[in-house]
Amino acid sequence: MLELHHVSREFGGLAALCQVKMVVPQGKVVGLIGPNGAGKTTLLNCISGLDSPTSGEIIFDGTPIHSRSPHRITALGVSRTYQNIRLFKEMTTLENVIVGQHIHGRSTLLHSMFVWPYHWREESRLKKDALALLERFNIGSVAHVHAGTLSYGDQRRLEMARALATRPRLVLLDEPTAGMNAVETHQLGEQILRMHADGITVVVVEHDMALIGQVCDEVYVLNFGEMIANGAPQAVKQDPKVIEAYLGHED
Amino acid sequence: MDINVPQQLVNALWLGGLYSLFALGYALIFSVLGLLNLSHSAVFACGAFVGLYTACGDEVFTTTCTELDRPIWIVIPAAMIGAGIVSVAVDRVAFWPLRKRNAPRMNQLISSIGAAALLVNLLQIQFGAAQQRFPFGSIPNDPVSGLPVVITPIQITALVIALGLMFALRILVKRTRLGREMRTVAFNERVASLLGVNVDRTYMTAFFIAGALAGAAGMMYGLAFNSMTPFMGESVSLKGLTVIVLGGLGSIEGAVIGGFLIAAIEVFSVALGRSDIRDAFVFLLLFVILVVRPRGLLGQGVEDRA
Amino acid sequence: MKTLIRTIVVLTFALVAVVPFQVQAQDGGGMGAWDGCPVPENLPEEVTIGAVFGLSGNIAAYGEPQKRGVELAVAEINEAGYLGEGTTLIAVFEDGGSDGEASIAAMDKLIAENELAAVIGPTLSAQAFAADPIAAENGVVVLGVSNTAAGLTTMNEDEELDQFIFRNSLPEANVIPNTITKSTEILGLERVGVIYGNDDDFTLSGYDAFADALEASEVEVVRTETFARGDVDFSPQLTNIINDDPDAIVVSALIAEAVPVVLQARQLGYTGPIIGGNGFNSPALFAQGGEAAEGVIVGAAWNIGSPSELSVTFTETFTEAYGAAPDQFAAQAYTGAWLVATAIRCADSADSADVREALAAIVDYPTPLGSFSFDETRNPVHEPVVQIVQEGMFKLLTEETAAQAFGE
Amino acid sequence: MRVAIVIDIINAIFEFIFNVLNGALDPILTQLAEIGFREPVVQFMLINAILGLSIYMTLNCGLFSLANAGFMAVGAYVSVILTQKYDAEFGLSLLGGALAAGLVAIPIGLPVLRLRSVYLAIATIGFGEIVRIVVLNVDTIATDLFNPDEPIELTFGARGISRIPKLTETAHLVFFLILMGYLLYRMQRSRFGRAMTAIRQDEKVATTLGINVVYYKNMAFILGAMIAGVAGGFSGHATRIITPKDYGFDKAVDILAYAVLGGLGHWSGPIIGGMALKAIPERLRYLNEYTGALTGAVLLLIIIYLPSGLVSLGQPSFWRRGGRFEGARRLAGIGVALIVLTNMLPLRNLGSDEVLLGLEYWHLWGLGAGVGLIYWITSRQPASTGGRFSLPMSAVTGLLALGLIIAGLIGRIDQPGDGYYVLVFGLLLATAAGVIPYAPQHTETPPAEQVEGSHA
Repeated sequence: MLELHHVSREFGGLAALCQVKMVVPQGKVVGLIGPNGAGKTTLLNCISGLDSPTSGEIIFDGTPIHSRSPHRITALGVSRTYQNIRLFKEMTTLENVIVGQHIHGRSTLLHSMFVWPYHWREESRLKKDALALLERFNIGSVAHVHAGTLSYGDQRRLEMARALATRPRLVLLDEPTAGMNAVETHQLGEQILRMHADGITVVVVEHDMALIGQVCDEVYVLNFGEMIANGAPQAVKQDPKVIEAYLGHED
Repeated sequence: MDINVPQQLVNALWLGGLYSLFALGYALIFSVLGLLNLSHSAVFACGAFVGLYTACGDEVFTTTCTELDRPIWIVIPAAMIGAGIVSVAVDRVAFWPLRKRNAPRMNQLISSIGAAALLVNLLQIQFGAAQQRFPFGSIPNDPVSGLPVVITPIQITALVIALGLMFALRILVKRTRLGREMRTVAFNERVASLLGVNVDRTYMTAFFIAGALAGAAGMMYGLAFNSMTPFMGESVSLKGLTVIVLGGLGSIEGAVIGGFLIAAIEVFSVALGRSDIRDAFVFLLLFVILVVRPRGLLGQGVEDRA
Repeated sequence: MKTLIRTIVVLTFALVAVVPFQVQAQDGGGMGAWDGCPVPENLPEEVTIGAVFGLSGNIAAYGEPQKRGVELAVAEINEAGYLGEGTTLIAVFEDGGSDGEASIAAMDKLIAENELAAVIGPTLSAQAFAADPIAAENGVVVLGVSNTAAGLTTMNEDEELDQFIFRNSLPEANVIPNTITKSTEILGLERVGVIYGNDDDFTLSGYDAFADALEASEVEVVRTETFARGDVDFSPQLTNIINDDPDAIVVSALIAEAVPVVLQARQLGYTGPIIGGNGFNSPALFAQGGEAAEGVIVGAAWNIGSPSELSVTFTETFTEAYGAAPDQFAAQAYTGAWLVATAIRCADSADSADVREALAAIVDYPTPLGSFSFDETRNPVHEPVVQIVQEGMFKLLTEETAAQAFGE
Repeated sequence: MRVAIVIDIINAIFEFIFNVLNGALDPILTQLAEIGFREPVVQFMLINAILGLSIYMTLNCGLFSLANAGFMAVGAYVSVILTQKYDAEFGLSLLGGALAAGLVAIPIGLPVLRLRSVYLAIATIGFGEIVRIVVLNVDTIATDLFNPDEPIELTFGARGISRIPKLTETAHLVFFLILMGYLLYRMQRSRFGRAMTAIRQDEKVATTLGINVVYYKNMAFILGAMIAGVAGGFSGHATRIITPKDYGFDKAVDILAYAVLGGLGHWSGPIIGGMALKAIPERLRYLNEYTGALTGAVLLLIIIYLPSGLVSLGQPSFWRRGGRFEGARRLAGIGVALIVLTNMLPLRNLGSDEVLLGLEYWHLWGLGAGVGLIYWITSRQPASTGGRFSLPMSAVTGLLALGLIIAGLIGRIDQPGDGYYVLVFGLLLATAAGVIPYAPQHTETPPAEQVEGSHA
């Protein structure tokens, strides 16, 4: 589904990513771990199009996407969340999700101006879908609250709901459990498994090994921009290179 | 139609000095606050009029001032200090309340316009809208003899002062503790205050220096062109903007180089016979620079600064 | 049919206007003692005239002297009882700002809130184009005292509306040909350089007039340069012009730019004549220009050094009242107020329609500007002057003064 | 033939609409005229409102563009030339102006909209100046280039185009404004508008949600340009003369001020801001040369005390946030500073018989007794102070102003922060107006007494 070939990203001579190779098979949940500053977020940025690799190829479903603009990548079926939550704080929870459905709407300015029946139908359809998504993440009760006022956990969940609103085939989750307690983390793990069950491929960047163990089929380990190991979660944990990379590290 | 190249070079050089002098303060405020301070041109006019009042006293209100009450070497520093104080007051009134609550830059731009309108109109109420000048002979104005080109002492003075202040400012920013503090504040206000920098005082100092530079520029304009009105800053304001964009927003050397470059473009578009679209060249350059290289000639990558 | 009616109306207007008021000043009558019309008897206690001048912003440099000119005239008129015993003339001022919108608002407000005999102003020609139709549509006479743009008094589609629009400011097109012929004659000009402000309607029409007059006088223009309003440095343009070694530099500028142009031309070593238009006609020229202004030739509608009794009295009283010498803006506004008052006196009515007719009938009226009449398109007719700056004063340009200035 | 019928029908419809509107507007205009806003002023206020909407279009998409004055110029010149030279119908000429402005916006927008914040602002300032210079010189340059027998006269340079027929009517403006208000109202609730809001709030997230940022930014820019073009057409046909200097840098910044002053929280903000910025100087007109200074001060005060613009006055959160008295105290700050200003500036020179805020000066002190009441009302039920009094409008404003002084003073005691602004304001003005000595040449006494007087 997603293949990265020799992807490098340099910032003014400093290599954030170096010849990264990665294969994410269709329908799997793949973990991406590594110490802070290993280049995990840069990698996600390159896949989602916010950043482009200095060299190498990123192929999604047979289509090279490393030089595409982000909105076109999203249209192909890639969606993501952010490590530091980036919601539209001045919009309501519901509106955040509806914005996420942008590519599935067709109504234009003229439609809405002349109150085309088509526009109403589309609006109510989008709203229904969005509410369903909110229910799925248990935040339906705060649908009409400004996103900026939501609790931290709800904001995290809303971000995932919004990512799913684009109806992606591949979801990139950037530390979805940061700042969550064990119970919340576990619930989130179940949400990820539900996505998996729906046939969505997931790449999840995490520090929480419990979650990785809970959801991932395969784990990649990134250290100083280089992919140092990959394999099943249990196997990777034993890998001496990984232990070395994490030496002295809490996780 | 041949061109008097040496004379036009002199024209360009000293006009460049004036533009740079005006743009220095503009650039300083931008580098520290990331703020376009459109009241800079009003402070500039204030400087000129503080100078005039120091030089002539109450006489300026009634008639044309005919002789200096105080020597010129007192008048210039007085204008600089006066403009500096005005500049700090503008900061306190127009920017500080907004900065305190992290208002959008756009609001600060508008409040700087409000401050400019207030200042310029106050000047008009006190001094009238008609043009004023420094007394004849405030500074020797006869061309330096024995040269193939016409160049007057005031032109040389303006150039020397512009370059001198530029070097002084450069040393201040790069070498001194104050300069370090300014750069830290410019980088990140919160980090600076965590590092023990008195952020507010740094802003005040920056505004004072910028104001003093504007005051010096105002004095040089007043002395050189003998035509001061409360509105004298208006036409320079946009030129100054072009200058700092060309040089690189917030870069001090950039402001100077930009100043000379803009002056050269203006003078030579006139010299080549297109004085009617002289300003079009300037703004076209501004436009192209922004599209091609938004950080200007010497600017660092401060793309996301506002 | 419509045209026919209109023609008849216009003709009637013209007839009515000319016949009963064809009066001229008597010999020896100064301003305030004009006995061409009897002392009016039917005027109310208060007669109001409006004035729209730019009093805020940088336009105040022109609007302020205009206001003073009108104030002075009104004070004199009341003191002399010019409108008859028990009748006071009141001038209501309204700030016309510096753009069309503000002048429209000012004119509209003035007319709505006052019963006006006439309006004086607005300051700029562009403002007049915007605001004068409002006065005309309301049947109020408007007298421009500083509008010099071409076609101002014939701006409306409807000629009847035009009948209400007057001006006493001699357009550049009347002043400049005279200036050029006279200075060519006296100084023997053959090649000149021209510099003008190309972003201002006043300086641009000045330039047009200069260009035409120079062509008519067969003077070669070796170089034409432009500047923008608010510019302070003119050395590049002047360097170009001086480099071509012209016999004279012709400048179309307002006083704010005129002074630096003159100063910088002299600084660059140019000693020949500099010729300017109405915009130069301000005491600021030699007050600010000092020695550099010597030898500057100014074609204008009014000469501050004019020996005429009215002009001398005006200059003296103005200087005494305001502590500064009047400029042309003040003189024309002062004259405007007197013209309006005269029309009110002659019409013996404060009704604007009557005032209009009386104003149109003014012929050979003695004013500080000279002997003054309106022509059939309500434009001023009087002799323009050509002056030269000498020893810090305006003097009339003659063979002698020219010889003194340029040592020929 | 068919086309003619369609045009007739359209004309009839419009005629009907404007008749209805005129009927509704008449009493309103009469009322407005009574409080000093006569029809021409109302028209310019409405044109400002349209301009406010045009900049709202771009700001709502996060674009800090100052190009609208330039587009206004394009619209004004094109539509005026259409009506004057080609006898086009007014509506068509407006459409032409809008299209021309939109067409110009396309090649400008594509390179420039990549820029952010201040860089975009400066680039668009450059664009505006280029437009102005082109309009100034297009005649001479075209004549030079094509060298025709007669000089080409299109824009008439600095002379401007004069003798424009006055076609703009208040009903037209109201109609267009309602139309645009409706458009924006619909837009905010549509896919299109949501995409723009998303871009303003977080461009990067918006793009990873599949929103084509470049497309929407350009659309916003073009739509803003077209609205500005229409405003230009309206203003040209209202002032009867257009000159290039009407559309310079000052105008560009003015338009931005409409949006900031009114507030961007709601589409009505720029409308209110635009109208206020015309109304405030008009209300202060009697101050003549002091109008400019006071308008500048009002602008500053609003920015400082009402950071989210005038619309925030209508939002409950403004009154609640920061305690019960916060909103009242902010207004109080404005009041105090205004009083300080008006006292220091004009009244000193104008004499005591002049009016202040529509109230005779001595009334102010006489009405001091009502102060406590007013403060009480403003602090508790701020929304209801409007039309309850049977006092004349001017008395209410005066009372409010006076109440606000006291409120401001109390506010200063409550919280030093607020009073500080006022103090600094006072100090600045004291330096400006007090230290620099009073200028005798500005005395406003009529010169009659002075002619023989001792004035030297």
